[in-house]
Amino acid sequence: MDIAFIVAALIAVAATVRVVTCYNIMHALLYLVVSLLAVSVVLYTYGAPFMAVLEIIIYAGAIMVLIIFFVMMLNLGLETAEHEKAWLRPRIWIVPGLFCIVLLGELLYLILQNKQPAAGIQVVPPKQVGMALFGPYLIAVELTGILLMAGIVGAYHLGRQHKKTLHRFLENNLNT
Amino acid sequence: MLPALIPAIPFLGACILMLCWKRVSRSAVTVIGCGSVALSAIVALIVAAAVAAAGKEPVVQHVWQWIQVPGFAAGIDFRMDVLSVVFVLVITIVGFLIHVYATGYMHDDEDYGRFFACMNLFVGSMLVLVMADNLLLLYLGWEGVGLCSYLLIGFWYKDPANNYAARKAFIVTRVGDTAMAIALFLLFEHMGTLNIQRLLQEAPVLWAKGDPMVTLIALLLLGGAVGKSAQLPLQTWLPDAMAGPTPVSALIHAATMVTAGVYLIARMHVVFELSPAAQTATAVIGAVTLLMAGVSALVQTDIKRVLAYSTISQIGYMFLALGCGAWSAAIFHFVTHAFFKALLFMGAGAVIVALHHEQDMFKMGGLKKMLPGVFWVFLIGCASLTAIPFITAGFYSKDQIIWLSLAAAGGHKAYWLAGMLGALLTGMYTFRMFFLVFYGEAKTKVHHIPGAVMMVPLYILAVLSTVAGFIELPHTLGHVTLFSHWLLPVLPAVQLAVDSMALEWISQLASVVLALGGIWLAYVWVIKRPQGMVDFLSMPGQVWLQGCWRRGWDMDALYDALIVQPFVYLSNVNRRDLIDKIYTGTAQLMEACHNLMARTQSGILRWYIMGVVLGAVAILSVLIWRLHTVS
Amino acid sequence: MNLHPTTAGLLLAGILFVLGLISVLIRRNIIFMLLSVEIMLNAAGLAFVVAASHWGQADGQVMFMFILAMAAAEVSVGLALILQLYHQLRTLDSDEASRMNG
Amino acid sequence: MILLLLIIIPLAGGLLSWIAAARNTLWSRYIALACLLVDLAITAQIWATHPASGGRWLYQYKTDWVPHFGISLNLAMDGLSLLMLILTFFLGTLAVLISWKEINQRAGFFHFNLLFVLAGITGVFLTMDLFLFYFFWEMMLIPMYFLIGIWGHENREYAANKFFIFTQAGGLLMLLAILALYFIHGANTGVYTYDYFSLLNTPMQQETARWLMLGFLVAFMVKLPAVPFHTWLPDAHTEAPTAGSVILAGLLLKTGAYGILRLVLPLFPEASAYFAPWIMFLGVLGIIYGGMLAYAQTDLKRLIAYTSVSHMGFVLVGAFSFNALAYEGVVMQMIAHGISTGALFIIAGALYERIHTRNILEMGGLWSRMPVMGSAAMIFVMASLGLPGLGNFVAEFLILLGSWQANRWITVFAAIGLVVATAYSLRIMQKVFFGQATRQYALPDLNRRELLIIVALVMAILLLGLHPQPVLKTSQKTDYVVR
Repeated sequence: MDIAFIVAALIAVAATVRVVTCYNIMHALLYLVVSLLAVSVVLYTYGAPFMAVLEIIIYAGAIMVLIIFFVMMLNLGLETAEHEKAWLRPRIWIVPGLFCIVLLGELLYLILQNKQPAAGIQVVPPKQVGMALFGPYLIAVELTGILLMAGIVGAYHLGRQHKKTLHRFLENNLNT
Repeated sequence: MLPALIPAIPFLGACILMLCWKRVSRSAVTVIGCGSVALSAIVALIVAAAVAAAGKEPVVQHVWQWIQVPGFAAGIDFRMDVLSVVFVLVITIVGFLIHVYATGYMHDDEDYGRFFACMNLFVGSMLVLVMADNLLLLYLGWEGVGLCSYLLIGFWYKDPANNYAARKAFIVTRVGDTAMAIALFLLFEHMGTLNIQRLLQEAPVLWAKGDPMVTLIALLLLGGAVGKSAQLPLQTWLPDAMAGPTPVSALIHAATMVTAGVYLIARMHVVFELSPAAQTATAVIGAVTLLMAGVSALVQTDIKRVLAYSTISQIGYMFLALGCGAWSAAIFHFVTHAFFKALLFMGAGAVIVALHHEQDMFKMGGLKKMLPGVFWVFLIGCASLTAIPFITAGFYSKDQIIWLSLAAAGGHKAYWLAGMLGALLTGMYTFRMFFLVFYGEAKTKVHHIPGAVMMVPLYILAVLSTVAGFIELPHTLGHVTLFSHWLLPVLPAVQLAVDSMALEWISQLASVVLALGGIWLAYVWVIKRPQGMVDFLSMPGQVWLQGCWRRGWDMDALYDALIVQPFVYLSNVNRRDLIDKIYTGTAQLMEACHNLMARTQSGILRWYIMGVVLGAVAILSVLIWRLHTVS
Repeated sequence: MNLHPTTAGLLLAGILFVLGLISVLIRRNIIFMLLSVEIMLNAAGLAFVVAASHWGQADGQVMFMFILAMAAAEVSVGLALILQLYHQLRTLDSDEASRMNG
Repeated sequence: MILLLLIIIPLAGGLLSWIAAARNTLWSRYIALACLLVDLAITAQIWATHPASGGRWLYQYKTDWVPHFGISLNLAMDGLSLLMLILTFFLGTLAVLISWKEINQRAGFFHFNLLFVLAGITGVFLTMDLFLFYFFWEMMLIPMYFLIGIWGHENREYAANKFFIFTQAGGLLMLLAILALYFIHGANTGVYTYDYFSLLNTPMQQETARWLMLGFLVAFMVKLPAVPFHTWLPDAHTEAPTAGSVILAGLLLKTGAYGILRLVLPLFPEASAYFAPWIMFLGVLGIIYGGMLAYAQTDLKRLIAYTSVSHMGFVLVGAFSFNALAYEGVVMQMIAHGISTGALFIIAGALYERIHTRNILEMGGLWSRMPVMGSAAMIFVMASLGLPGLGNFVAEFLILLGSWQANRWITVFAAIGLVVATAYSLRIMQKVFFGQATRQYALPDLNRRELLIIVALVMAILLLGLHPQPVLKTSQKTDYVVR
């Protein structure tokens, strides 16, 4: 058991717990970035350096920055944090939390049941990943491209500010 | 061709009147209504003469084939034999007189034409009944009579009480009809035919005396007869049937309807002879009915109800005679009864009209001077009903029954005693009514003296009530047997178990004494010392008992509680149809399920995720559980 | 602590996943819910990579890349939707957006 | 060919009258009337001239339709079909006449539906191919749904849906049974066909036969209707327009009875015999239960509807008596009930037109205002309680006479049902026509058109009661299943 893994894992879990419990959205986002960075270390220890880099660039970099910009654009400040505080009552989170703990317990139990022979960590070089991507997974890659395209178009379409304030579906609904 | 004409003419009259009585004048209605029955009576006389001339050979006529399917056939077949001739003559002649009387009685009614249409239909149906050659056609007449009674009892349809009475008459007799229908099924099952002559010929071949099957059939036929003839236990409809106009009552009581049961039993006498049990049942029913109805008649206040109960009582005599095997005696009593009961009813009708539709006897009185004509004919009728010796027809017929109820093979002392007691009761109630109506002080003013058209039929019937008895005289008084001799081809002579002239004298004497005693009692009761009677009758237990008797032994209440109320209750409870609840319930259950499921679609995202989590937990739980059980 | 590396990695993935799940469940703020989904996606990706290293195959990492791409697309569309929602309802409370109930 | 014509005439007439209604609704009525009269004339002609001593089948017509699946256009007419067809066209004609003034909205579409229902019924009575039978069975369902749902009274949609769901559910069971029979016959004999005559003696296990028989039976019992499948009927009858009620009571119910006689009994004689006591029990239950329900109703049309349940109980009792007498009675009952109940519905409709209520508690004393209608009602009420001399008596008597040989207690209770019939029938007269008039109406008695209809019905019921021989003779040629 690699010490780096243990440290990174602990940081990841701790940071994630903070994400879950934090009222202020900016803080939560920063904790999430920390968590993602920690996960990228974990990935590195599991012999996937390319993935670790991607994690940092795309997740911690692009996606998180997008969300932060978004939050800043909506100008969600202390008020939201107050809301969050008001919403997070034990009454709300205890039961779902319990169920999730049960789920976690079951997951862990199942994982620990695994009596696979020890094989250790095997490094999978990026080249092999690239070969796989543009070999057997070519169609999936193409589809992912289309997915991203759809994401862009969708984001553009949905994010556009209409002069009409209502979407046409919602408009009907409100009138009735 | 002729026999078919007898019922066909009244039917034709009924059809014509029904279709166009609104368009023809009153006199035309009178001519058609009375004329059809008169014509029918004439044809009946001709056919009777033909039967007599042919040595009492029956005249049979096949009009058309009614139903013919493999294994079963019934035609519109008429048969005039000696028994039918008696009935047909009484029905047409008495019916004609009643029709004539009704032209006076109903003169001011707005539905004059409808009345005669129904009356003609009534006579026609009854004629079909007594002339039918097979039981199915008889059944047609049987039910037709029921229909007409319904139409006529409820003739004044605007009063709901009349409709209830009419409905009751129809339904109660229908109960008896159902028994009779089942008897028909049984007869058909065993003999493969419903032709009366073949049934009568084959029954003794098929069944030994006392066979349970023949007893069952006889009892079921008796059930039908009991319903139509208003005998125990289905007698309750008849007193209520007084709701109809008085000529209708006369027709129902004298000529048609109630005598149908007597006819049926007489007609099917072979079956009854094969079953001593059924004969005993008939006699017992007759005896009990005649007493119970006599007692009830004693305490009535409505003049027509007295007569109604007296009819039940007299028919009880006929049943008693039938039960004793004294077939011709029963028919003889039917004939004389038809005359004097028609007379009494129409006399009562005359009184009622004279007093402006007042039927309560206690509001009458002193009519002797006002209505002398009615007084005399009524007296003759009462005398005949009470069986005053020698001069009345009722004496000869009733005495014969009382004597034969002791002397005949099927007779018994108890029957004789019942007959005797009945004679006493008859005297009492008849003359109680007579005294109440014609003596004492006048309580209601006479406003209308009945005209000739109403009185002439009364005179004719008065004569008939007197002389009709001479066609059959007992051994002790000349021994004339014209009537029973006439019926001999159809109805066997009575088997005498006791043949003692002395005993017969004693019996006659006793009955005469009892009848006169009854009159005397009535005299004391009504005229001599009314106050003493009032005191006696107002004693505590008496009041209740009288009420009970007046209500016909509370049989109505009994049936109401036992049958009518539960039926009405059940059907009202089930008005919305419980079975439908199963289907609508299923539909509602489905809708409830739908609502329940729709509730989970709350639109709140976290609920949906919660569902996913629960699903995951469940799946993993199953997985772990299986892991453990497998390994 | 004598865990096998694969087991350890999967454990970590599981914990992160459930934490994300808890967050989705208890948060009403829709941006937080989006974040939580990201955590869960990330955890799933981690599990793929662990599996890839366990078998020495590239497929797991390929899957991680697809998840990344999908997460990117999802976030962009999701944020646009949130934006619309915020404009329509003037709130970020997901419970408010319950008009599509059954 | 003439058989095909019988079906095509109303079909074409229905389309034509729909089209004509766009120009003039009167044309549409005349076209519908003419079509039905032509059909009536054809069938009457056949009845009048059919040889007394011929074979069973008067006409047959067969041509391939989908030979690949063994489906053919197979029509045949025997005495039973002939009588049913005459009834169909007779009542159909009256239904058009009765709607002359009642239906003013979308009259063209109304006549289209009416004629299509009649065409479907005609098809059911004529077809000798089970696939085609099912086809016509469904074909009469949908126009009827529209008749109730569009031109009915207040609660019409509920009634129409209920009617549709009940009969459709029954019909689907029948479809299953038909398909099963088709495949069993195919598997056992190698010939895949829907032909009635070929299927008659399908070899199969008794167990299977019983299930299939029940499949058919349920469909017909729903249509008949027998307790406990009767609950659609009061709603449908009550809410339907007068013509719809007449068609429902007079004809649609008869298809159920016809199906039992034509399909259930001949196809599965042993299975039918096996279940016969139970089905007769249901029949007698219907007689008494329906009668009691009828007694309790206050809605005139609903009351009459429940009397149908009661009367159709006799059909069920008779059909499962396996007795020639009872079969004759059943055929008579089908015809007599069609006429008498149809007439009662017509009278109820005429009353509704005049006083705008169906509640008998609000009526009373109508005899003095409408003596002719009262007399007519009296006749049909008497018919309904089984008065001798009217058609229903002959029917019920023959049924009971026949069923007596099969099962005595059932017959006794059925006979007791006649007493119940008396109670509810007289209640109609009493509440509607007798008693004191509660309100002052200006009520016209029957007009000429109504009088024509009523007189025709009265003549029919009287003839059936007094001279039923022609009907009985025609029906005798059908070979029923007798044990």
